Amino acid sequence: MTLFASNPWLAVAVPVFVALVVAVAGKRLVGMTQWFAVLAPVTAGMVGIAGWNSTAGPQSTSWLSQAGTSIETGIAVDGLSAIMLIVVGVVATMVVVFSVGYMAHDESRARYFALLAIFTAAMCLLVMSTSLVTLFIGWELVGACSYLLIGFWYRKASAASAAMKAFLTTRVGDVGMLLGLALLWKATGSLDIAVITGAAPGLAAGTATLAALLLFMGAAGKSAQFPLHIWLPDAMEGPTPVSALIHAATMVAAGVFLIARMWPVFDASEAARTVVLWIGTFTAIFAATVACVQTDIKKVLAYSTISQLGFMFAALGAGAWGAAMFHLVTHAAFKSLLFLGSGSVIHGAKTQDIREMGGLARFMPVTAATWIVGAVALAGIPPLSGFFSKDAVLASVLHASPLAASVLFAASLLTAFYAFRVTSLVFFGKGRGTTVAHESPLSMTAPLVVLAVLAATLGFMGDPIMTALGLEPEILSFAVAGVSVMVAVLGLCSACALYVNGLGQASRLSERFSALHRLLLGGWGVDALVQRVFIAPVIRFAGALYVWLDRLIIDRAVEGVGTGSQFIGRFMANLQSGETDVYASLAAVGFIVLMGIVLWIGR
Amino acid sequence: MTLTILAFALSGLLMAGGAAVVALTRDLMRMVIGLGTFLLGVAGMFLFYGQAFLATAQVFVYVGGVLVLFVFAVMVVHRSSGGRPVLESRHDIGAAVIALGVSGMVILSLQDSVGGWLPASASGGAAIATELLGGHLVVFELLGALLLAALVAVLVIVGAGERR
Amino acid sequence: MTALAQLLESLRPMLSIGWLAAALAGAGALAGLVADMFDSRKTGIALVALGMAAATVVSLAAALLPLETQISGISSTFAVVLTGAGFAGLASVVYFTAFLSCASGLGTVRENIRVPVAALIAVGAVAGQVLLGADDVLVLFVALELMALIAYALVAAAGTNRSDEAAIRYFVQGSVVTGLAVLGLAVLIGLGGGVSGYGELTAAIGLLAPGAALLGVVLLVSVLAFKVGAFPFHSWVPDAYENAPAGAAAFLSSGAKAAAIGGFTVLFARLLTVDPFLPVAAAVRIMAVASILFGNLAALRQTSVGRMLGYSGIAQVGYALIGLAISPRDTLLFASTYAVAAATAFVALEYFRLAEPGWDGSVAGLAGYGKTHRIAALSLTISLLSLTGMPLMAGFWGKFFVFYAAGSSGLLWLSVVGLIGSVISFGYYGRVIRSLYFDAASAAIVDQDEQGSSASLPNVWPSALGASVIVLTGIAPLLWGLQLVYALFSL
Amino acid sequence: MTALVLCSLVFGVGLYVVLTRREIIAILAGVELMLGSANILLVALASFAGADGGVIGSVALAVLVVAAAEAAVGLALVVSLARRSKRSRVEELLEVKG
Amino acid sequence: MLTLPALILVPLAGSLIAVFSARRSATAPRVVALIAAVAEAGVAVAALVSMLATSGERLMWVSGGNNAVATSRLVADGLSIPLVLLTALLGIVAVAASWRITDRPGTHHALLLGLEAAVMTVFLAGDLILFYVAWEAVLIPMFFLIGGWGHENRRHAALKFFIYTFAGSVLMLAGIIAVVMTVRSITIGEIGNAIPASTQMWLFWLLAIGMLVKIPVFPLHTWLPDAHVEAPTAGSIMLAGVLLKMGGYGLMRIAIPYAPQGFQSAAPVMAGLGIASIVYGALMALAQTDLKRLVAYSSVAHMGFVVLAISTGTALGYAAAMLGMVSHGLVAGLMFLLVGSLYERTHTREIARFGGLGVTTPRWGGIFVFAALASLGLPGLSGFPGELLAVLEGFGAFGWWMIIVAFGALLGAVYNLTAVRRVVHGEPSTEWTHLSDIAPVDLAAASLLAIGIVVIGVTPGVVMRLTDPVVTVLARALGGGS
Repeated sequence: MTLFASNPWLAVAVPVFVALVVAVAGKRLVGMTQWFAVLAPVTAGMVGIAGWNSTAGPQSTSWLSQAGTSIETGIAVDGLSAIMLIVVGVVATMVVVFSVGYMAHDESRARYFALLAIFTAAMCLLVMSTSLVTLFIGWELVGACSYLLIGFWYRKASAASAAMKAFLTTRVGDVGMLLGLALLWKATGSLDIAVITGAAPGLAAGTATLAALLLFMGAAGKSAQFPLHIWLPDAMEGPTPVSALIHAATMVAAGVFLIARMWPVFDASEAARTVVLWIGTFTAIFAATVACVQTDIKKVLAYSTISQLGFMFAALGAGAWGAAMFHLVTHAAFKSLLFLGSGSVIHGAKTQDIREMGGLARFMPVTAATWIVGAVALAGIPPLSGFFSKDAVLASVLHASPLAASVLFAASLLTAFYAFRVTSLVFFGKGRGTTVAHESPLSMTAPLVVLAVLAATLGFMGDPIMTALGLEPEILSFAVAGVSVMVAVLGLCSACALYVNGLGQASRLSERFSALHRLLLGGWGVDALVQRVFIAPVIRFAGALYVWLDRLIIDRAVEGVGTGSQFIGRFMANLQSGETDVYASLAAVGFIVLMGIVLWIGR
Repeated sequence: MTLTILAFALSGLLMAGGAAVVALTRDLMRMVIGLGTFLLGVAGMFLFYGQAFLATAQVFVYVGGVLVLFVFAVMVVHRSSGGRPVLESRHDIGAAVIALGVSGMVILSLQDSVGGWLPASASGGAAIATELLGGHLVVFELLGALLLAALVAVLVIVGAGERR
Repeated sequence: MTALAQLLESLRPMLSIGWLAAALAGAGALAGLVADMFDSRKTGIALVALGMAAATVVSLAAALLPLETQISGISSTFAVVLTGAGFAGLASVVYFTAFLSCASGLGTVRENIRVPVAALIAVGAVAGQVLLGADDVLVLFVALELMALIAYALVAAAGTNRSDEAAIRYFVQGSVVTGLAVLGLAVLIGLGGGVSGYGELTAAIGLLAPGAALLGVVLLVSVLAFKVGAFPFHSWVPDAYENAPAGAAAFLSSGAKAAAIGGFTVLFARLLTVDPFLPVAAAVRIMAVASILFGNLAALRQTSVGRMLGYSGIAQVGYALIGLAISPRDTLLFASTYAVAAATAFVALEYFRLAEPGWDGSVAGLAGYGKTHRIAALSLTISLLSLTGMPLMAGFWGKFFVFYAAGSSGLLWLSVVGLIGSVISFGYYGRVIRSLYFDAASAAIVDQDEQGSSASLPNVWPSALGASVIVLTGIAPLLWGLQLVYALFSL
Repeated sequence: MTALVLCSLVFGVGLYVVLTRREIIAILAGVELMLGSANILLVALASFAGADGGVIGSVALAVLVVAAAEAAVGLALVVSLARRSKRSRVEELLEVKG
Repeated sequence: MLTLPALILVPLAGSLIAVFSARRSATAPRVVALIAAVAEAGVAVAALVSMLATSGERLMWVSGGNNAVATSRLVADGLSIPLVLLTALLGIVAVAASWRITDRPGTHHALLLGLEAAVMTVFLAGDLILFYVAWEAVLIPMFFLIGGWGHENRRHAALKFFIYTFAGSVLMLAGIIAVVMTVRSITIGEIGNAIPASTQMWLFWLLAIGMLVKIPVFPLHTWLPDAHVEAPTAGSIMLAGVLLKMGGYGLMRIAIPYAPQGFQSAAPVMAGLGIASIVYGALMALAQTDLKRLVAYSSVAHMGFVVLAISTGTALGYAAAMLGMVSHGLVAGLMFLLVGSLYERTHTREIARFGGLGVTTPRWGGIFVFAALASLGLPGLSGFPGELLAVLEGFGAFGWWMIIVAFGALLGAVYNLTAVRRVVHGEPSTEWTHLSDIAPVDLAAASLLAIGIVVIGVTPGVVMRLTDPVVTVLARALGGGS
């Protein structure tokens, strides 16, 4: 343990090493190396556990320096990063183990496991860094791993496009983050997080707000907040364990982590927090509505993740970053559980469309049991973990803005509704699918069980987490809890009532409100709007610019100089007419002109 | 005095008249005769300015040499055409302007530098020889080379022109 | 190195006689003519070339071992021709170009007049040595006329309808200019009181009415401008270069022109130093700009290589005119680098003419020669790059020093014009290189090459020699500093 | 003054002949006019300036010789042209241009 | 310090031997060239080592000893050594990329090595004359490489390349003349008489214009796509990898030190050009249907960052420019290597005709993805540190204009990933089902570059330690501490 406590860099180095070994070993040794790959997240988790109460100072080194100005890189483990490390370590371990079964038949397993290991390394770098530069490096690297993993089955055009969309959308946020870095660099002369947070209270109000908003832009991109959420549903093209790890538990939560990490900057700006609160709140309700009508099991989970992240941002906006982190942790547990569960379902049922499933509980008892644990936790029903963390979030938001809180209650209702809509459709009722499903192997079910236990119990970890973060423990607010439970149960019951007997009632409903249904199904048209307003015009603009400006004006001008001088040259050469008298007169004329010039100059 | 003026006038007349014939006649042989007249006028002018040696040389070299060359050339060139060839000119304003321009520029530039009549200073062949073999020996040598080169040049020109 | 230096030191007294080079050249020419009488034409040309080679070496030695730091006359009694170090340097270049020209074998000239043509070139080189150092108006005039007569004959030596035509037109234009020259002599020597040396003339024309003095000077400037082929006295240049036999054009375009530039330079350095003549310098600058623009632009669309080189020669003269009134040394240096490059280019063309009888003289016709005639093509390429003024070639130094001199005199804009001209010039030089190397040869040429490979090929080494001189003198200053350049052309 | 005007004008006439005559031999005659008149101008100007006759004489002689040699070469060119291609007029010389 | 002349002489000697070895056998030149290139890299490393040994300031070599009046001198300091190493590395890669050339291999490799020697001379030149000579000398072999071994439209492209860049550099020569005649010394950095501020205003642009053409910035860039597309692979690698760097190097070495005040007033314009290049290059790359042309335009965008970094005039800005140049050398070299290797096997560069190459040629596809990620400035790879510093410093100097830059960086991701999606991803096109994967030689060369990309990306400090002393001096001369 002391090894990990005093050498936190192992959390980065070991996964990189693992990745190299797996990559080099390639196809030949996949059987062995895929178990070896577990080493990567385990190390990360160990470092997190070791660093929980560690007093070891940051380890930093100059990344680059010039003429006395230096940009430092460094890593350190404190409470916040320890929590993140443990989350990453545990979920990643489960995912790797799950993947051994899930990816058993894929040819490119080596690439898959290597990328998972690199992702682990990058994520550890992100959460441990003491410098915004290191953080940004990790930030981008996880994005790149996400890109490569979403596009893992790149033969599918949809996967390739989704990967690109994910990367580019988060990059839009990164534009803001990069500018935020630049602004902080200009304002504080450093990119060291400790320095910046130390200087944050002294920043000019405008600077603080701008910096906070720019950082939030980055966070919103990574954490799929409206309107930068559009990539996350598409990201489900990747292998399901990847969705569980990256697009539910860790990477997408990095935005929350970033704001928590840079809290003093946000603390310095009321305006920025308000923006965060409302963006989060809106995202929560918006995504929840969309999740209610999706038919792809993973899409439901994706919108659910967006919605839950909205909860966290709302908490951040309300000033309760501890609550946000708490919800992050519990969400990581139950959402990765749900994703892995869906993976197991997909593995067993060979389809992702919930309309084609049904009654799977009979064939897949373990999966079904664990899934229900996860769904209950998601719905926020006590005593499972989701209840406690959501309660903390709601309480804090209520404190900051009752209006936002009431929206969040509505979102809670929808959460419970869609969670059990899926549960009912998939596991209960009559089977609608053509194939006979089967339970998954042990390597897949074991992680489900572990995560289910965590999802059930993590709610009681609220106090230790708060302590580790250096915050006051939350006190359960009974009023809020009561309402929240009522809402959750309402959602649960209505979903069961509506869907337990199949889709019949629901489809009648959706036909009746078909316009609304289509709108929701299309995610309120945000995706199409972005496509039409931003992407297509840029590409058309680029094409037009190339044809009109680059080829027709600039290059034509360049070539025109050439042809123009040739034309003049032709004209001049034509003066050479071949007439003897003209030639002779040129000599005399030359003399006269020369004399004229001389006399004119010498006036 | 009047005699000198007369000599000057006569020479000048010969020059001007010869030049006019060269410029205006439509007959090739008459043009050659006009040229001869002009050259004689030049020789007269040399005499007038006291360069007797040059006058002699002018008569020998030009009237005796170059003029004969001209006649030969006319005969060779127009051997086939038979009869007296007709000369044509393309008289135009442009050429006249250019020619007048040059003359005018010379006259205008030099009008301040000359004036009145001149003290004629005679100089014979000896003075020229002294100068050419003295300070301007290089010129003399170059003139020798020039004549040789002219000879070779004519050889080359004519040799190149021979039909193969 | 020291042994060589000692040898040269012991030769000093002989080198001190500026005649030696001219005498050797003249002797070679005469010996060649004598040999020609006995119908041994190869020997004749070899003798002439030998004379040129000897003259080159002697002049070079005289340049590297300047007897006096000051301008030295041809002898103590007749101070009418300058043979000081810089002039000896340029003279050696003139002889060298004449040597290259003769050494090319003059295979495009009809056999019966081959030796006379070579002899004419030799005499032209001698005239060039006198011309480039002429310190006397009369000497300048006679040397110019000698050069002119030779030039007419060289153009006509090709013996084609086109060459006759070019020669006649050249002759008529030249005759008008000779008229102007005589007028100039009349004004300067006549009104100047019968003195012809620049030194005395400077004093004498100071006393003249300004109009008269300017008239005389401008007449002389016009004459020299015609000889060097500057705009607007340029009309003869493309015709002559295109239609003269390439081997003869090699001298015509290089040595003859460099000598005229030298004479022009001396005129400016020695005669036009007084204040009233500043407008003349300005006028020459205008002429320089006009030449650069006209020459470069008109060359762009030429299809014949020779004609293109003719127009480019007009532009090159423009560069020389930039330096003319500013820095004699740099102008002489430029003239030398230009001369070597031009001679090399034409000698290479002479080679192509002989090696590829089917070549029509066009740029496009050169296609593929880069593969079939590697050495000549490479030499031509190097000479064209040098003419462009690319570094690593001698031409760069020539242009650089001229432009630097212009810049130092506050005439940076003039340098910029020259530099832009250089850029345009690659538009046509580059086209030739492109043809040589990048264009596929037509099938007919390839066939010819296979057939003709056994036949005796013409001399390729003169062009290779010229190219190596270009490259060596282009690189040497980088390795051993620029003193070498200064040493050769210090005045 | 008279000499100046006379010589200049004759020079101009020579130039005019060169520029307007179509027959090449006539053009050569025009050249002779120019050279001769310029030579006289030289002598005339020299005597105005009181120059040494020897120098002027040698200059004039040089001009004379040059002019003669030039005439010879010019006539040779004309003859050669006529013999080869039966051309003797400038408008027949329009092949080389551009 | 004979390492410096050796840096120039080794490739020159190799070049001569390569020409003559072609008579022996067709494969001899490439072996000679490879040996020479590797030896050159060895000498470059030796120079690096001896420079570090001499406390990292600079190495100098003067021809003809120190007593000569006018000599050429070679100087290697922190600004040149990284580029020298880059050149040596890309020299090896270029030889590898032209490994299978059958058309006049002797001449080709000789030109390649000659080019390397000329570029080395540019980076090592200690006096203005030598600098200019080498600067122009680079054009000659490049002209022949493009014209002699290029693709369909090479004849036009070669001339255009030559004349365009020549036009820029002659103006630079005019500037150099103006400098020398004022400061009365040709030794770079030796400023005897200060140049008057009013002169500096135009002098800076005169000096800079040639370099800006070389870099190239919008709107002086149109020679680049043509030259790149038509050049043979080795030519493209050297062109993008090394030749463009001469521009940035020249700005830092010549234009700015000689005309600091002129630079200060010109900096906003230059930054504007840089920013415009970033966005414009990216947009143009996005619009391309030809893979090589896409990479060519991406060079415009990348070099835009370098111009932006330089125009901040700060130490970190200079460092960013150096990092950017080294990185772009590696990345563009890799990109062109890959595109060339692909073209060699498919004889097309049409993006639309590819697709799914990740399936048919997995190694090639993997490296291409890697190169694309490096090109879009992914942290951990070499492009990132330079771009980050450029934005950081640019924000300090030019404020919110960096929004455009940041979006330019985003566009960089767009075109790179679009290329990946259309070329590597997707269902394999039936046309290329039997396509062989990347050749071992190319793979080795690519790995070399990839290692460099990762090393620079992870520890950019190694480059900056080299540049530190000289950049400190240069930045102080501009009055900027950081």
